[in-house]
Amino acid sequence: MALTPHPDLSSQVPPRTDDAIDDAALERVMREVPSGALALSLLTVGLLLLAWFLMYAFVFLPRGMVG
Amino acid sequence: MGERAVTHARRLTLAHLWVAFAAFAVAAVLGVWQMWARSPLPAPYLTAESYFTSVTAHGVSMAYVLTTFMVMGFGYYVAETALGRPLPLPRFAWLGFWLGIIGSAMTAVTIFAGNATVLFTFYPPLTASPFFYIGLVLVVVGSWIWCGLMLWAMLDFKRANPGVPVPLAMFATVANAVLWLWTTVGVAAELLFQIIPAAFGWNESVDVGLSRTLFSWTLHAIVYFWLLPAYIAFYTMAPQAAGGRLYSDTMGRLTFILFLIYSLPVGMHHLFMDPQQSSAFKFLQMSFTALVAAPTLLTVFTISASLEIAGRLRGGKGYFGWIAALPWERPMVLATGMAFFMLWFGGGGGLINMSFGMNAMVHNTSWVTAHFHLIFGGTVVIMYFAIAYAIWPTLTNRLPMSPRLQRLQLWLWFIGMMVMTLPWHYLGLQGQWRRVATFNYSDPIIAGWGPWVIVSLVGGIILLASALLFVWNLLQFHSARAVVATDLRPIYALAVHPPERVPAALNGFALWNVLVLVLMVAAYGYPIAQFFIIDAPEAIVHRVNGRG
Amino acid sequence: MRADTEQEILKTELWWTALVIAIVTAIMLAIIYAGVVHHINPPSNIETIDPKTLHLTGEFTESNLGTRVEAGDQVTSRVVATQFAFQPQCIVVPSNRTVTLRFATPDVIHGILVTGTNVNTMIIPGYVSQVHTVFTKTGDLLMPCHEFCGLGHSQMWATVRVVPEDQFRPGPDGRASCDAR
Amino acid sequence: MKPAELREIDRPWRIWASVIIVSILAFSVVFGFLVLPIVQGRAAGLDAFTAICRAVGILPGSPAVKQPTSEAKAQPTTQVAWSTDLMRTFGRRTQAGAEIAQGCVACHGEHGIAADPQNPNLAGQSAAAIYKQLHDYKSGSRVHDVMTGIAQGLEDRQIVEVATHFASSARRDLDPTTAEVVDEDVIRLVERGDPSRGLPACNSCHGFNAGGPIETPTLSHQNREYLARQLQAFKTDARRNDIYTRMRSVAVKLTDREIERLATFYATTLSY
Repeated sequence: MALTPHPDLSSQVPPRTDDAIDDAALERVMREVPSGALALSLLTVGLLLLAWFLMYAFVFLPRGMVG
Repeated sequence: MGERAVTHARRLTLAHLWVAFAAFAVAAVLGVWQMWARSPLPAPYLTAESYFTSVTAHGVSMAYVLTTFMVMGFGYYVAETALGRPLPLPRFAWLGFWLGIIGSAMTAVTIFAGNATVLFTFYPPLTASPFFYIGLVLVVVGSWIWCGLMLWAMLDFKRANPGVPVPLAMFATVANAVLWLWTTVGVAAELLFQIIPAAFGWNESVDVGLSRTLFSWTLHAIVYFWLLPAYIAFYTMAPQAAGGRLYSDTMGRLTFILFLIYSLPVGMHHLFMDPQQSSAFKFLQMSFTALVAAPTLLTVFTISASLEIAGRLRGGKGYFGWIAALPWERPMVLATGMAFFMLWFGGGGGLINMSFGMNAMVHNTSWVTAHFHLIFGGTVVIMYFAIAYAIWPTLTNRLPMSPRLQRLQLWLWFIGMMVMTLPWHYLGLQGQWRRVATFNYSDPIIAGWGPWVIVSLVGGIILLASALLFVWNLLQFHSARAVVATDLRPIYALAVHPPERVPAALNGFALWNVLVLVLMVAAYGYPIAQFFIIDAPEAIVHRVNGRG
Repeated sequence: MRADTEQEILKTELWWTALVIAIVTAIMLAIIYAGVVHHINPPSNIETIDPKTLHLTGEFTESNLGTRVEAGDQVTSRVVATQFAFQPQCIVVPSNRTVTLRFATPDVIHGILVTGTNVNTMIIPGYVSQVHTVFTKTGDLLMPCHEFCGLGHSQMWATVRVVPEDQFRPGPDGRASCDAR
Repeated sequence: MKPAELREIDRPWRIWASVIIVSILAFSVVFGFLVLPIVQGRAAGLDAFTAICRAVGILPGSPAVKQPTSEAKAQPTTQVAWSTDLMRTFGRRTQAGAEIAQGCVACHGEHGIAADPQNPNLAGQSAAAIYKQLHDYKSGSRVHDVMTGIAQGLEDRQIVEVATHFASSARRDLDPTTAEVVDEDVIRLVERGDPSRGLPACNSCHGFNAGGPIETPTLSHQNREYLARQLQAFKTDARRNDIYTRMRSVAVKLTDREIERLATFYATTLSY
């Protein structure tokens, strides 16, 4: 069936060749992966832990003992 | 793939998902009105009864109808597309669907007749009309049929393909089915042995400590039942949508196994502030709760790495350059990014909730409401949207002309959720409590909360706009011009190293069921048995469906 | 494709897992620290009491409610949470002194928090809920019912009046009430 | 792959998974069941055994603090306690109930509808509410020149029977000319309460779908004068047989004008 492609349409349904990954390219990027993911995860999880400890030390403990 | 008609499983999926999203749209309207009622602005139709009727309907629609039908519908889709085989026993699937419909309708009628103002988490010794609970039981029974069909489909595949790993999407779906079977035991026992007999008037009293403990069994794991479709999308759909590969198939399997194990023996963290459970068992379950963070943190890394592959393939450089290179214009990628962003806040709040004595700081405050709206309403539901956008073309063989409105809808949802829940976190820390129809804004402390409540109401209005736009977007698929089915790309991601063989432990659930049993006996054995040992006093039933 | 990197990937994942475990452990240690050093536990008190006869016998009859200084200078406040009010609706307690709050209900599930503090407990029919705490800030604190208890839940709250220790003057029977001040 | 090979690659998974899970369980038990209670108990002056028993819930109290003692003395405001047996006995209308009700005709009317508006209508009233009040007259928790004597002549079983009898009688018809008078302020109080005064909606206990206290009476179709007088009695502490001041705490916040309007509302409005 005829289709008038919208410029944005490729984002929805890319032709199958577009995203086909050739092994050489994959092997090339796999030399760097996952340095970026590690950096991102460390940063976010580190901030998470920091936020937890800030709440613990500056909100929770000052509100006093219960038990 | 070739030209293909809409198969049986796809009709099933469409039916389930439309029910899910219809309930969602209704609940979104009610949610906004509830926030209006709680704000200093005068809201129409507000009475004590109308408010709690609305809260009950909102909770039931969002937490039981939207989720159960979404999980079931998506499960049927995965069973067919990931296994590449027709769904076995589709008649039983339709039976489950109609049971769910009848149950939902029965529940809805009792709620809107004003006979079920007990919210979706029940609160015995308050009891609603028995048909409220029976309706919910029917929904659960329908979902049990789904669980059976998912297990059946997987075993069928294994028999036909000995030694071949079950595809990750299906493995995860079955993990959810197994999880759900375990999960529903607690609430089923509470409803069948305690609440429904009381609602019918066969019992005049109820052991509240026991019923709360049984409900806690269900109360946390059910959240993971709702959550897993989002994680299935993270692992099996987002890397493909971004144009990359899944970093590790093994970690995907492990993640879903960890969810199965650690979402069950942890429910008592909802009872931290309850007198009827001891601090030692609360500590025990807290330790397991802390470990529920593990599969999420593993996912954060594995999915980041998978997206990094895509970003680098598209020319991204450096530690963070790959992020900018990702195809953010694709709804699945955009939703995944937003989902993780909301997960950071929601998960951070969750880490505080589960921290034993620290729970006292926030228990039953708006903080908790904010936490689960961010995780469920944010992370999970935005992935439900993305899943719908990803599979609707294959369900209808049609495409809308532009995904622009889809992106707008996702952005509205994300912004609305942040605007709504960040003030709730703050207000919760100030002590704003939950499940309240109206606040006393003449109290100077509470008056200071007013502006923040109005800000969150604005967030709610944005969310409603997004919810309606979502339904509009889905309708667009049905009226759009048809496209050739061969243009539809496969939606499931390949792993960098697709598994050729996996140990039985990563290809089935026998071992993990044994371990879950061990943990459940350790975590819930004595805490349930104690009610029979100490002969706990019961409370007289208070019926909300007419005095009698 | 390279054949040997599946192992590499799993090794990286294993390192990340170790880090995750370390993070979880750090949080657990902080919680254990709060328990060992500050004696912070969730309020757990498996002390049963029959909600059906709560008002007839024992310490939660109407005339016994409120704050009282008992043996060993122990300050104890007894409050009943009922549909849809606390009895009494105001309790007075001294600051910087260990206070024991005891709650019970004759009807349905309730709960309380005291704003700005860690005082928080559910009130479950069948059990005495108990919170030991030390209030450090003086003034009137809001103590709402924070658990859905029926249609009147929204209008159910009480006040905790924290007074400096030298202004805390119980009567000859050891009782102290908000009205007396 | 052969089954033997499969078992071989599966074995380490089984072993390690079990080891890890059992270790976590052991860690939790050691800290939650032993270390925390013993250390906390020592600081509170509790021996290790007591502290552990408290931590696992065999003994009441926190492992971190001494349990307070009670010097309380009981002074109940009512002798009525709801039990499952009592709740089951309501609802079975008996001939005996009808016979006892004959003694009520003079003040409460032949069918439980009082001719004198100072007296309450009993027809259609909740059985639990009638039972509670009769029992309170009998025990002296509520005092009335006539009712105290009558109630003292009734056995507990008879009180149940007469309460059930009136509960199943048809309610008073309303005067259709007054039924449509709308009083917005009162409807607000009835349906929403007043947050600024901590007043719950009347409906949250007295509404049809309320789920409030068991002994809550139905107010609609009641006599105006009787309602107003009782609200005043609660307000001024003249009547105090409500359990835990449930009604006194509300009435004390109402103005005299509101009491009058509420009484009129319930006496004249349909469907509440």
